[in-house]
Amino acid sequence: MTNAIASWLPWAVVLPPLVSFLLLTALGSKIRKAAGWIGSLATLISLIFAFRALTAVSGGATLVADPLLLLSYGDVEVAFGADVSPLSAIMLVVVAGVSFLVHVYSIGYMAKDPRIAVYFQYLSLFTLAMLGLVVSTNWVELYVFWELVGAASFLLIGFDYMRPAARAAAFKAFIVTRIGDIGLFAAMILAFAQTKSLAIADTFQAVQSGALAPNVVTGLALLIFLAAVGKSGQFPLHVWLPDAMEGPTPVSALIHAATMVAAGVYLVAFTYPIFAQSPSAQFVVATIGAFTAIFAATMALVQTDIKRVLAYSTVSQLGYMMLALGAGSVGAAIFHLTTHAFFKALLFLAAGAVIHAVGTNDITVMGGLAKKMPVTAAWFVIAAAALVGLPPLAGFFSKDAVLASTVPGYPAHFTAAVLTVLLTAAYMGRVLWLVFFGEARDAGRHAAAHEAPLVMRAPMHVLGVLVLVAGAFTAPWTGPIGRVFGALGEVAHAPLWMAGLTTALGLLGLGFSFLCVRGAIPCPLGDPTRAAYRLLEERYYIDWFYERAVGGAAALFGRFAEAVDRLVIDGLWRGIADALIVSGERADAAGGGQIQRYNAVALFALVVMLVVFALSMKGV
Amino acid sequence: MSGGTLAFFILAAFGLGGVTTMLTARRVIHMVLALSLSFLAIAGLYVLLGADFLGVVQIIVYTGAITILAVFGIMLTPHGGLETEPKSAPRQGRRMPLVAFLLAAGLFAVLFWAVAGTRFARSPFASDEPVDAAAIGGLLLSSRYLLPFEVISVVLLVALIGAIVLAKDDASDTAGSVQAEEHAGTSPAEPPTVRADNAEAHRADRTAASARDTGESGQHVEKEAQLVGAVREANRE
Amino acid sequence: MNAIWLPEVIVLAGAIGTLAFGLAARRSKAMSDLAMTLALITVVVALLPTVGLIGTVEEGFAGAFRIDGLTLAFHLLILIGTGLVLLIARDGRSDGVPPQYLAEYAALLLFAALGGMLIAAAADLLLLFLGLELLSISSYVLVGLKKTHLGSTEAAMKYVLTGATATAVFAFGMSYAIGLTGTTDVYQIGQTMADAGFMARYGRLLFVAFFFLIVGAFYKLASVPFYMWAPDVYQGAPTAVTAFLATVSKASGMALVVRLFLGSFAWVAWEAQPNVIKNFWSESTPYIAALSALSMIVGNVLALKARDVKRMFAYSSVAHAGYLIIPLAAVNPMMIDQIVFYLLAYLLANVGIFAVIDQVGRDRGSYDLSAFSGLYHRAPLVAWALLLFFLSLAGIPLTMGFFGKLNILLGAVWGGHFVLAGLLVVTSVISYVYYFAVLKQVFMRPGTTERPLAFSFGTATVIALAVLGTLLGSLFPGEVMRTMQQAFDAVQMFGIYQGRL
Amino acid sequence: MTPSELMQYLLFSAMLFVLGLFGALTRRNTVIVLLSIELMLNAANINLVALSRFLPGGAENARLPHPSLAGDFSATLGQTVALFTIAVAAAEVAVGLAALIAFYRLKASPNVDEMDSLKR
Repeated sequence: MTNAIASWLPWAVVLPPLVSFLLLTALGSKIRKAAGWIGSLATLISLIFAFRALTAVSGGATLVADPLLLLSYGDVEVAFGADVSPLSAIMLVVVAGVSFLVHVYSIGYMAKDPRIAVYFQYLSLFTLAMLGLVVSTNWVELYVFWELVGAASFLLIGFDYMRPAARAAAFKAFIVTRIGDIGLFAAMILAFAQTKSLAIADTFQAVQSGALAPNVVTGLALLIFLAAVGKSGQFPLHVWLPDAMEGPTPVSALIHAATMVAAGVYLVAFTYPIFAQSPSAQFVVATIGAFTAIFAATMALVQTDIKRVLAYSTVSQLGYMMLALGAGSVGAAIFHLTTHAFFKALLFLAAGAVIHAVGTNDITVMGGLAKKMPVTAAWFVIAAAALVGLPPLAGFFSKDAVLASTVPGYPAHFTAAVLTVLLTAAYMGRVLWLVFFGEARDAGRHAAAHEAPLVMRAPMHVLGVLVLVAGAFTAPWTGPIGRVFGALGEVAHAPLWMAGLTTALGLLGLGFSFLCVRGAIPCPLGDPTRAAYRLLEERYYIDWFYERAVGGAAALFGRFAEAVDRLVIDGLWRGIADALIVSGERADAAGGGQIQRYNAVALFALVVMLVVFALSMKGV
Repeated sequence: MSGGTLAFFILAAFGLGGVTTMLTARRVIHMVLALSLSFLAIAGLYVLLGADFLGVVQIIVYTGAITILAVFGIMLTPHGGLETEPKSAPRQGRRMPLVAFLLAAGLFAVLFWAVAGTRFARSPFASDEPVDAAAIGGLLLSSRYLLPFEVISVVLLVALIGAIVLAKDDASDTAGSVQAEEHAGTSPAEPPTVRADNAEAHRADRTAASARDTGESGQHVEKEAQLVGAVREANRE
Repeated sequence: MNAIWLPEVIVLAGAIGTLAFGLAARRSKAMSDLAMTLALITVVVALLPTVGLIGTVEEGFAGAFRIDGLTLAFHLLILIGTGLVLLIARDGRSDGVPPQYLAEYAALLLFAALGGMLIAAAADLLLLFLGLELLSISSYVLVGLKKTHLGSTEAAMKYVLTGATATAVFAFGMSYAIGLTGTTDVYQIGQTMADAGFMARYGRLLFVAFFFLIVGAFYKLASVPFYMWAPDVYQGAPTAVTAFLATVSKASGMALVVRLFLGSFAWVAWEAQPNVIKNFWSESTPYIAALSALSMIVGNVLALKARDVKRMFAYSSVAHAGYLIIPLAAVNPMMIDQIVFYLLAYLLANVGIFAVIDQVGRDRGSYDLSAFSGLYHRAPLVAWALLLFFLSLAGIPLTMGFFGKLNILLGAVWGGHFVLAGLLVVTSVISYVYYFAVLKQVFMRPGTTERPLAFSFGTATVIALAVLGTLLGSLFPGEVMRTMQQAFDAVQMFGIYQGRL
Repeated sequence: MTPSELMQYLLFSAMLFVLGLFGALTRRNTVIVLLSIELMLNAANINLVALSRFLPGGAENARLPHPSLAGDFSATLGQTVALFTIAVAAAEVAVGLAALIAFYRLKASPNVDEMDSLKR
């Protein structure tokens, strides 16, 4: 790899969406038709360069681009640079690839929306933010793009801002992920305070050389993980993700399949050198991951909204990735991230086509759609099989890689992960049987159903082919692209018994749900009146609890602001009086804006400072 | 007790007595007179400190110009016919005097702590000779203090313009014919011009600060003469 | 010797000239316009020698007047700010200011700017005081210029009474500082204090003097708890004057604090007890940090409740004063650059916003938040500009204001002030709420009218220039920062400690 | 002048300052408030004059690196600064009274506690 290409190639990946964003902003609504094509083209260019970068780093090298922006504050430098390592190269391809397909799909899906130009503008912004995040070299740069990802997803989830539900979901996502963002910010400050440098590489170096105390390293790792928990919807900050389904379906595909949620996994993988030095932090990551995997899968069992099922499934799969990271296998995590991006995006796009066709999200009113939409049904079945982990689809390889990575030191986690396979098969089977097979439950909707237009089908074909073949040539132990995964670190090869076990469990789950849906056997969760069902339906009451807590906090804050107001203008005044006079007499009702009070408060501050000084000062 | 110390205590007593009278008086005009007594006592202290020139300036500016200005200010802004005020402003709340007292007491306590706790050492350059006014003039003309001296003249110019702009009654320019006639004698543009010229001229005057202020209060007299007439009845009450 | 005093002389001459011209041309509207233009030309002409002086380190008037990086940076800030404010004032003359006072209006703005420039250039405590007074007295009058509006005259009265108290407090502190050290020279005061035994003997009184001086100066900065005049005065004053107070006046106050604190007090160290070395900086830091923290919290929280936009910006300016004070509390080598860069970002955004407030307020006859509803449909370009300004003020990433805050944040962390750094972040997030409340009106609320809002030439120019500056600072923050560091080497102000210059 | 005499002056001025402050915080008539503030400024002047008689050169061993500063360090300096303060004080009173007249024209009250029309 020559340096010449390295100096610009990373920027060539990142900048096209910026150009398209600026272009769409400048042209505005004048170019409704062309907006989708501009955005798609820009993303395609990014994708092509991303592939070029992937081949460039397949040997394990790293591309270091010239920084575009260099601020220096004395000795501290903030460089907006762009590095592409094997890890980030994979991520670039995944992000640009899925983003491109979603762009194309959206041209069809959003065709009738009057604000289509704005939609693509947001989409470009989002793609830009994700790509920028992946190539970041500096804590500030990372944080900026991290926030930008959050802001863009806020805009996209709330795209349909006339609907209260969309607004609420957008705000929920914003607030919840912000809790995580504070973690990243604190990590940045901690790293800067410890190393007096903002370059991420310097932090890694300090961590690896043992210059930082073990507690600091663990703190740093956990703060970063907090950010990842927020973004990747891990327990207990998973609540925003299902609600985010209020956004347009292609956005769900983009955010919940390939990119935003994967950002958390990527962040942990990217900062893995820090985690590697802290076994306790790794254990936390693995535990949260495993718990989230099984926990989210149970909630997916009873959802009736097709997108919500997929959303909980995403949370569950992200738990797998975190588990792999915690177990020390970056390669397995990123491998699963990649295959998951493909099959989950496909699931969403297919679900979008279904929703498009029948005009509802509710799986209980669908049924028998396989006849009406054979292509969509076929791809949905294949993607679901990949999600369950049936051979020889992509998910089979990656899931087994994740499971294999936990075998050495995490037996309990392994058990949970295996059980999750059964649950996954059960809820996916339920969706399959309810939506595509059996009788049509709503004749009117069924009659109107039709196959999606070509522009929406084409991305599904591409993703479908990837799901079919990706496992074969991206598995770390095979194929050219697989080698890049291999460069991320050793990926354990699943033994045969494990493959057999997961396949058997998957088939068992599918069969069980088939019988359930047909009513052949009594369903443990078939009865809405049972406590277990209620518990899952209400999502373990966690959302309810948060809403109470947040609502209470908001009310509290409102009262706080009011109290501060009273305190500062009138109250401070009375406070002075009360502090000085011990008397039951109430101060007179105050008119506003009294000059002499202004001066009294100011001089009170002077006196306080002087008295504190007089009391504390010795030897002057 | 030396004569100087005795004189100090007498003057200080007058100074503080004036302020205390101001703080306890009911009629606003009494307050002003009490304060002018304090200003006078302070002038005496200046003389006692060998600052004769400063003492003279103090008398001219404070007991002269500012007190008169204040009296005019009070006469021009009559309120309810009787220029008295209650112990404290009702809208401030009854606690204001107590709080202000405690603030003042706290501040004084700290200042006392700082002053009384300091072991002052007399500088070998110190002398008890009075300072010659010419020396002050010399210092003002020295290269270092020439600039501040120029700046203070600008400050006074701005104050002059500002006072005119704010105090001028624009309504009378266009309102009644009587007032219009009163103005007819001097073109509307003229008074400010004259003043600006005055200010320019004064800049040459090295002992100017005080003189300018007397000049200004004089302008106020002219300017607001008609208003004074209008409010005279109110003051008689 | 360069004519180092040329910018000041030009501004003074321009002010007097404007005044004289206005008096000669009273009653004629066209001529009154010319007075404003004359003032504007003065500012532009004064900018030339200021730029020409860049790189100069020189003293005049036997050390009372000092041109160095700090001076020139603040001169530029003040002149640019005044020029933009004059442009707003030129269009905003129907904003209640009687037309016959336009010349005085323009001249007083110039006089106030002159006061600020003198503060920036003064190395003499007496001159600092007089510069402060020139600025203050001009501002009092400017605030009260809408003579037929009760709010304006009341604001002027409030400003006078609080300002005069601040002056008295400042003068009292000054009397101790000058009396004890026997000199009016800022640096000389510091050197005298640094003499062996001096602090041990007079330390108490000097600390008292320091507190009095800081309080007097912080009144001008409108930091908590010396801010309470600001909401009333900002609300009552003509909008252009409000813009002036929020930007130029605050910048001048900052220049005063920096010169006074860093020039004389900060570096003094003494042996408090045998083998216990103390220094002024670390002893005074807790107080300054507390004032900064209070300003950030109180300013941002109170702004949440404001409905009047000018009042909201008064509280917002209080919060920004808090941000600006952080570098003074946090010791770090780049503190002056942080302050100047932040002031520039703040000035550009604020002047731009006030230009819009002025135009919208006059159009709708109200400064209530709702006056901004539907602005996007009435003037889309201006709405986008407004968005940029608000993002910059709020410190949203990749805007100039963000980089300014980042500078300050890094400085605070560098100096070990994690609490201040945290508060900076948290209170910035709170500020999103009220900034976005305005944006919500602009972009999302239907207005009562769809009539396009035409922006007059001056206002449009201000907005365009502010957008340009903010974009420059947002896109090339590194370049701007580097250029600033080279052109206005802040270290020059400490040249005295290696020989006089 | 002895140290105790100096202390007398300084304490007197401190007293004057706090009494002026008290007046400025409690008096209702704006004119009186302004005059109280004048009193505070007068206190500063007494400090200046008294200190400059006692410590005209500051600390005895002050270095004087700047030639022009070596010149006229005497009681003269204190009195000169006091003159400036007097001039500033006069300017402030003038503007303050003018502002009061402008305010009075609209509200017909000289009282500080009635300046409360600006909304909170």
